Amino acid sequence: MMKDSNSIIEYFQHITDHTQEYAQSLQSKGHLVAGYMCTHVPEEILYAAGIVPVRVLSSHDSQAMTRSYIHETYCSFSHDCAYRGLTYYDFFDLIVTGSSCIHMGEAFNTWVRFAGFKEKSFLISYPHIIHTKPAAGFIVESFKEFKQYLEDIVHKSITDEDIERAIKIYNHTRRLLIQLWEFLRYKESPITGAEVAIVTLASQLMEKKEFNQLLEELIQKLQSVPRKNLPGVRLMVSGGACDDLRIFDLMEKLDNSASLVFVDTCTATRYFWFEVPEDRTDKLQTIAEAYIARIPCPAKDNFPGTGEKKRFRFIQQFIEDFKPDGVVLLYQRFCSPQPMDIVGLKPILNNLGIPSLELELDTTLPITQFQTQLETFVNIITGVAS
Amino acid sequence: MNNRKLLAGIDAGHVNTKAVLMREEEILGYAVVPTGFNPADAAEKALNNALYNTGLPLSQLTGIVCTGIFGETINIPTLALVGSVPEHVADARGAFFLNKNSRTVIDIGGNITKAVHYDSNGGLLDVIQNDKCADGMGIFYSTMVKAFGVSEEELSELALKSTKNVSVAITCALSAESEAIDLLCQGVEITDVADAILRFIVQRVAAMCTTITLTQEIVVAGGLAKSKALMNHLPVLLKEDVKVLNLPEYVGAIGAVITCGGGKNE
Amino acid sequence: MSEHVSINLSIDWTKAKTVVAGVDIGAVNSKVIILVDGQPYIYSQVKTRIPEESAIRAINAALDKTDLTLENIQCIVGTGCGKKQVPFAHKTISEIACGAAGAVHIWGPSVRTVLDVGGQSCKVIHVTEKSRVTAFLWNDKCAAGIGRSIETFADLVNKEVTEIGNIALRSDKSAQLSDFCAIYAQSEALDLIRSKEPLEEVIAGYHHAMAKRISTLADRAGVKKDLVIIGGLAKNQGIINSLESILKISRLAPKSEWDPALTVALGAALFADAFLLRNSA
Amino acid sequence: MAYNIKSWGAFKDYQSTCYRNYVEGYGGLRCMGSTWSPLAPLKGLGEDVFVIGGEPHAASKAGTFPKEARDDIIAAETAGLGFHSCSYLKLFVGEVVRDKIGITDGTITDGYPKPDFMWTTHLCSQHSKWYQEISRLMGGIPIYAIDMIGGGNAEKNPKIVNYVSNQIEEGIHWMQRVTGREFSDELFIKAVRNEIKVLVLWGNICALNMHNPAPLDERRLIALFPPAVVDRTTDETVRLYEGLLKEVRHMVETGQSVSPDQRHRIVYFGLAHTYGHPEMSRILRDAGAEIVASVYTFGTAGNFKGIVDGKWTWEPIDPTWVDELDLSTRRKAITELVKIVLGWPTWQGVRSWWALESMAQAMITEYNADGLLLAPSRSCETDFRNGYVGMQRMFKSKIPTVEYDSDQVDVRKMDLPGAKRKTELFVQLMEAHKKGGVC
Repeated sequence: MMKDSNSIIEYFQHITDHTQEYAQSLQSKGHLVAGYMCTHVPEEILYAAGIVPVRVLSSHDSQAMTRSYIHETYCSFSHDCAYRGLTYYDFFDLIVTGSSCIHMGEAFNTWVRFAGFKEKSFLISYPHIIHTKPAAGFIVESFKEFKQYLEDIVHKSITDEDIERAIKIYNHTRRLLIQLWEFLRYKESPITGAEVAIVTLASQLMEKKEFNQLLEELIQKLQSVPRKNLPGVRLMVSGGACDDLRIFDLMEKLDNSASLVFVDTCTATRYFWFEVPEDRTDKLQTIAEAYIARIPCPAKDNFPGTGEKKRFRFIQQFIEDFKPDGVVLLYQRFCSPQPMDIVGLKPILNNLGIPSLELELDTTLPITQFQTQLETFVNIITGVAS
Repeated sequence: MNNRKLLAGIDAGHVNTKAVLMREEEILGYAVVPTGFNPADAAEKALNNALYNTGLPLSQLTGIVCTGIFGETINIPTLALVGSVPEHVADARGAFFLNKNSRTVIDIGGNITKAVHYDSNGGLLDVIQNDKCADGMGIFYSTMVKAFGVSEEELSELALKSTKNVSVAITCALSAESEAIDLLCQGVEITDVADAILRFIVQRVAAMCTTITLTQEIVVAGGLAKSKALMNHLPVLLKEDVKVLNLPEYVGAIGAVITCGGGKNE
Repeated sequence: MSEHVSINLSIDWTKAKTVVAGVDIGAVNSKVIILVDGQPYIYSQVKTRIPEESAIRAINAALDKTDLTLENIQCIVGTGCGKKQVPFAHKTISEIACGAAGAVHIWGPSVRTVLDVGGQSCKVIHVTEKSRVTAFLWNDKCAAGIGRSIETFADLVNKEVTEIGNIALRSDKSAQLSDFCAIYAQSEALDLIRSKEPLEEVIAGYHHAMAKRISTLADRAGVKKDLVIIGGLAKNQGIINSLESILKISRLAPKSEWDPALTVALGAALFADAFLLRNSA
Repeated sequence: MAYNIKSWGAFKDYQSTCYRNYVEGYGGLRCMGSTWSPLAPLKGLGEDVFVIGGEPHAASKAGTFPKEARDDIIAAETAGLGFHSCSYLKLFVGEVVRDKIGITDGTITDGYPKPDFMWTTHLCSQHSKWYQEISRLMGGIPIYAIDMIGGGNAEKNPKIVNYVSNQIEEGIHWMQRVTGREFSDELFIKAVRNEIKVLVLWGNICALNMHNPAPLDERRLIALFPPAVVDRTTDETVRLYEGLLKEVRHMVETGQSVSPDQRHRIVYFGLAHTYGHPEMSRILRDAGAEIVASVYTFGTAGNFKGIVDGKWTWEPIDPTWVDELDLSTRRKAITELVKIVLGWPTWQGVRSWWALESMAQAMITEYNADGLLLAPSRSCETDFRNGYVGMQRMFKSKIPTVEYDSDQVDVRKMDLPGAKRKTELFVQLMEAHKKGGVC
């Protein structure tokens, strides 16, 4: 039992800073550990097989070396994830992805071709266009293949009960995380957005039972902590993978005051803001449907119809619920789907009267440049001259 | 003695023009000047400086051999053009001449970086040249030297004193510079920023080198080879030993003369 | 030209109500302006090296010309990318706000768009007549360092940076260079030398390419009249002419008494003055 | 003596006619979309469905109106489509933003004709957004995108074939709904046979380049494949390619070539930048070096035997095989069509690095290459990127291999000086290799 909420958050922070150490400690406890990329991997199936999924995220370490494995003009997130494979992460028992965007596919290929994971990798054939009827059936078949592959690895069959147990644990994580984010809906909160972002990131790196236990404890403690005003302008973030916690921290430490209230990215809400129904019989079908129904990654958001984006509906809902004063649009330099979505998203934000600011993410962050832009953005929102 | 030819090798690069004077494989003198806008003028200036440094009169010069990116544009009417050598060939021959055990030379130039692989006679086998985004590593280094208001040696010395590992953006020299300035503006020590800059350059070079056969011994050419800090990082990233050549910036010019017989009589 | 100090000797600061300073630590140059009762008294410009050291050098360069001491300056506002490194600043304000304030002060309330083209970054700022910033666009990463690139390019062809913009004007024709990235353009320009293109055409081409890069940014943000251009490149006539012809809009001419490179520093000093008056009132 | 292709004029006319049909409409249906989709289903709605495909149109626009193309790209960037996105896309969207259309017959028309619907595919993340964005810009054009998932032997994977077929079946219903037209299986099946036939014929034409001298070079290949990418479903296209196959066969029999000086035979990976940059082809031509095989021109509109016994082969498919295909029902026709489209080498290589490597290996051997030239297009994220890195490692020690950046449509991104330098170097290395190793 930890003393207070701060020390629990510090523990989560420690894990995000020392991912490798943590993942190795799981292994030394006897777990099989699988690295996975992007949010299209059905972690429940891995977990049901007794394998702990750990998300592969950026290293934030300069890595021009990856230029000889992945082309220059691929996003820094894909370079960073590839770099992990080429350097420290050779201890993973398995690496998995579900065909996501081409950039991340390259990161995965780098692990497979150049980092020695050829014999311990699995690519889940996941549709690129998810909102069609045939896609649903296709995902189920792919999940079946994946399940079969895992059964061969662990030399036992994965039963429906195993999967149901995993679904329950994962749903619990999702509910707890939503509960945590919900604190930020109100003017007063016992926790800040930057802190919630830390916890959210840790959830993608940790063994879920351990995580759930700690997060429950945290939420319990937070309920008795006096709520503080979330100061200043309310900022929402929307964009691509952003696991650089410094940027969230920066937002809350501006000279003029601002609070982070919501993060719509695949490393935050897109990761968990949904549930898999627990009572249905066909487990794989249920997981597939749930994965299709949640907030889509821009790279897969191709709703048949009139070019409408499903993700925008979620964004509008979040804006209604969390009432941000401004939206910071974050995306990886060289990312293609994300900035192209912004072209369509901006008119929607303009109609809602919500100003937005675009920031380009790279392996490293130009902190002063970002700070200047954010501070000016906040001033524009508040209408202050300086 | 007088029947041995005195040849000048001129390597006209994007940034600097280098001249060497050689007689029967003996290097008598050398000089470097900025190429500027007129490579022919620069070549003449470099040649005159080299002659002046050695005290030899122009009249003793048999002719010039040219190489480098602007090599073909050089024409000094008063002097016979003995030969024109592609820069990769010149690099290979020059590096091999300076170190007979070498088989690979990594040449970090002002605008272009290349690695050249050659056989036991200095004959060209394979070349890799930098990706477009990695253009201008040498120019970037000079720009940062100027921006910090130090000398090239001092920048290297600063980097050697670095105690903290910070990084700049790695896509290109533009982003690297932008972030180096940003780091300084955050209050990061200049020694650490200098180290980040050098690591950036070395990473770009090392990344390029992974697609070519790096056969030992590996030698380094180009003015940047004189930076101690850079030479500290390079072997670590390449996971190979590397040696700095004598007169690293003159490798091309020397190689040009060697390719044309090195001033020996036929 | 790059390091200089200028002083208005007709002003007697000892009798003044307010003595304030704006310190703008840019990526390439650091500038200081001291205002006495709102009037420009002295300004200095030095090369930026380490921001903190440059701030001290810049203020000393100014102070050395007078009997003013740091203590006599009642309020100092730091700005520019190195604003947090000005050890003697009482307050820091963003270069965007300072640029807007300085521009409206110099050119008057009709200014709607301020294009700030500096050494490292390039910004398009929309302002109201009261110099309030309503929107801004910062350069994307690939468009960083245009000012510095022109300096580097000048170096490579052995020319002075002030000279190179005028050379660009001398040519009717300009070489076609990549307007996507300053390094691509530089590589291409260097290679044109190999094909013996006339110097003027290459330099004109380089300026045109950089102007095009800036204009795409400006177009994206939208340029409303009146337009002013500030920052180091505002004095490069080659860039300015190209920009005006691409954007199909003329900037307000620079005021003879104000160096457009000092606009941001002036804005900072104006904030310092306002701050002082507000606090003493 | 260089041979002049006789059917060239007819090819050019066909392409222009297709685009003119789209511009004029002639009372038919306009469809905008990707040439990467199977096109025959459109023709089930009638032979008066006029298609404009993204990449071929953008490429031909860039070739016909270089200056306009530049303005289009900048217009798209100003509209917010990032500097890093695909040049084809920006050119295409730029035209819509500027509301004018330029086609290969040299005309530019004000007012970009709105398509009645869009029929596209998910080639890459940008490609998919591209049509969404145009749909939005034009006020909400109905759009249907097919997920051509796969790569590496996908056409032999029943699960994938079934998935794509299901989507097309759904798509047919969708098209009927949004256009209000009846779908004719008879027209559809005819179009399927034509589409497959054209793809197989083009494969046969390309495969003739295995001969020495190769009858065609990259420049000619680029000029001759547009009908197959613009609209390959018509009887006219089949006639065109049958005629061309006959002509090229005759060239081989008589030992003729469009560029007979072929001292060095090059295998090329990239998006055909030499077409837009004659200075680069000149360096090669002066050295007697010709591109005789390229995955882009071969594999974007052509089918080959592909993976046989685990190894790729560029051997052509016998055209009579197409005549014997059982296309008696809608589902059968869809399935055959899906198999052929999934079998495109370009698809296979884009989605699978091992297929790409196997393809490169086969191309180098079967076309007897002296050098491998890799020129990824800077703005294209799909362009076999997964292969360039690996291929350098695989082949550099075997045959002269050089890589540089190109961009066929957006010259601002093309590394012209570097490309020239590296092309010269490439020629030097091939010369040295011929002499037995070194120079």
